[in-house]
Amino acid sequence: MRMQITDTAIDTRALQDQLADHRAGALVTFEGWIRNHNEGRDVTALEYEVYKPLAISEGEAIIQSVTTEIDVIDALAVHREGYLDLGGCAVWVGVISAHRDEAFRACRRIIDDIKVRLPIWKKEFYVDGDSGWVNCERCAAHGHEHHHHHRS
Amino acid sequence: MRMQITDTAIDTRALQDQLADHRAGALVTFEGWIRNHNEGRDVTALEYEVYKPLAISEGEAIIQSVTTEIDVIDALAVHREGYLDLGGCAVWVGVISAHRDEAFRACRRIIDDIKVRLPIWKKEFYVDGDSGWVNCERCAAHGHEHHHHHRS
Amino acid sequence: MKKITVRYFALFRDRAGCAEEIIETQAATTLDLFTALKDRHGTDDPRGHCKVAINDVMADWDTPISTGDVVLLFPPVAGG
Amino acid sequence: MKKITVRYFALFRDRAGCAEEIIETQAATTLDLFTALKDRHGTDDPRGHCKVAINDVMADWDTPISTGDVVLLFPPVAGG
Repeated sequence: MRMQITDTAIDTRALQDQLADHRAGALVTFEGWIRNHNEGRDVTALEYEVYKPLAISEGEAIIQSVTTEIDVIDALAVHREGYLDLGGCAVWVGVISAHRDEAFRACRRIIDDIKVRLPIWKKEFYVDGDSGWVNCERCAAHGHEHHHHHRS
Repeated sequence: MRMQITDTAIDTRALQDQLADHRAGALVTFEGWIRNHNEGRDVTALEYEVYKPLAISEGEAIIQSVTTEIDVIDALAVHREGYLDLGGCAVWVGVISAHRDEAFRACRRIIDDIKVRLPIWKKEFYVDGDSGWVNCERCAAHGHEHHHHHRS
Repeated sequence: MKKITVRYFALFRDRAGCAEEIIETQAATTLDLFTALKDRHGTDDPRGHCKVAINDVMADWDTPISTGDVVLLFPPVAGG
Repeated sequence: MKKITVRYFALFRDRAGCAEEIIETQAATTLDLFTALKDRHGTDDPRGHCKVAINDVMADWDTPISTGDVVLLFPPVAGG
């Protein structure tokens, strides 16, 4: 399985070891980290909700599609679910190829697609005690919001 | 120092730890690995010769220039010298930024510039016992070659 | 009337106050169903930012629904 | 005559059979020097693929050289 969802810390070293291949001349990795601010608010922590069956199948489809289209050797991706502190690794993508251009392009494509296609939601917790689902401001059509929502 | 030259194995974990920063949302890394073929020849090992004073100053200048031009938080690069076996890591570049686009672009620029600007040479060792300096075919102007040279 | 299992995620679950419910509906498509449930999930028009799946397969907003389907309503995703 | 220390790297060192030598030359620029030494490093024209440095600072092929300079002759680089 090239797309994984985990509720424990992502072990990037173990993932890189899985990608070791003597045909590969390039490894490009992306890590998404929990940063201390988003859209002007101070963030203290984050919780990811993941619908695993479809997150995995969509992720596999993305990796299959990108690695078919771009000449790479292999690719892996892992996304966290659950609660993460500041600095925590939320997502990791690694791609190996013979030459670096393909690994850079494929890694970028995979993380871009993961962010828009996988059924994953994040709730941010703020310094002021408030919290909110990211990206949900467009859903506030009825004005009966109980949560803070904002663009991210 | 953000550009380092080392004659021992590159410790990518320690490098990533150096880059930890709560303002960062993205880490992009590039690793160059010794692969088992180059231009149709079977490679068994590789030796890097590095002129350290200028490799370091050129690398620092590259990182300074790229991190000034592109809005990233920090960047580090390490290049090996000496003998490497197949699968070994020859070069590592890591860039952190608030958002992923900048980290991808800066990482790509840094490795591209490292490859063309740093005074580093590599000698490949082949399965058939031959060896050759990579990229030196253009220097064979006098026909008094003792080594095998080829395009890479 | 069709008997449909609806599952709400993230913000939609918070608003609906439940993760799953079984409803009877005359809705022909996923969009009809979404609109019929707007007092539950609180959103007028899902097109362009919300997603829907039927029986664990991604669907479109004009996909027909049938009795027995499990319809998953996804607010805007935010992975990564 | 200028007294110049020339350092050869990688392929150039292999060809010259030494890493460094002190020479006396009337060469005005790095290119003149390179050309005067072509039986040592084995290359006619360095422009476009070889590099040169003077006293640990990168130089161009039209940079003047002076007595006491340490001139570094770099064959095509291949890092990464």
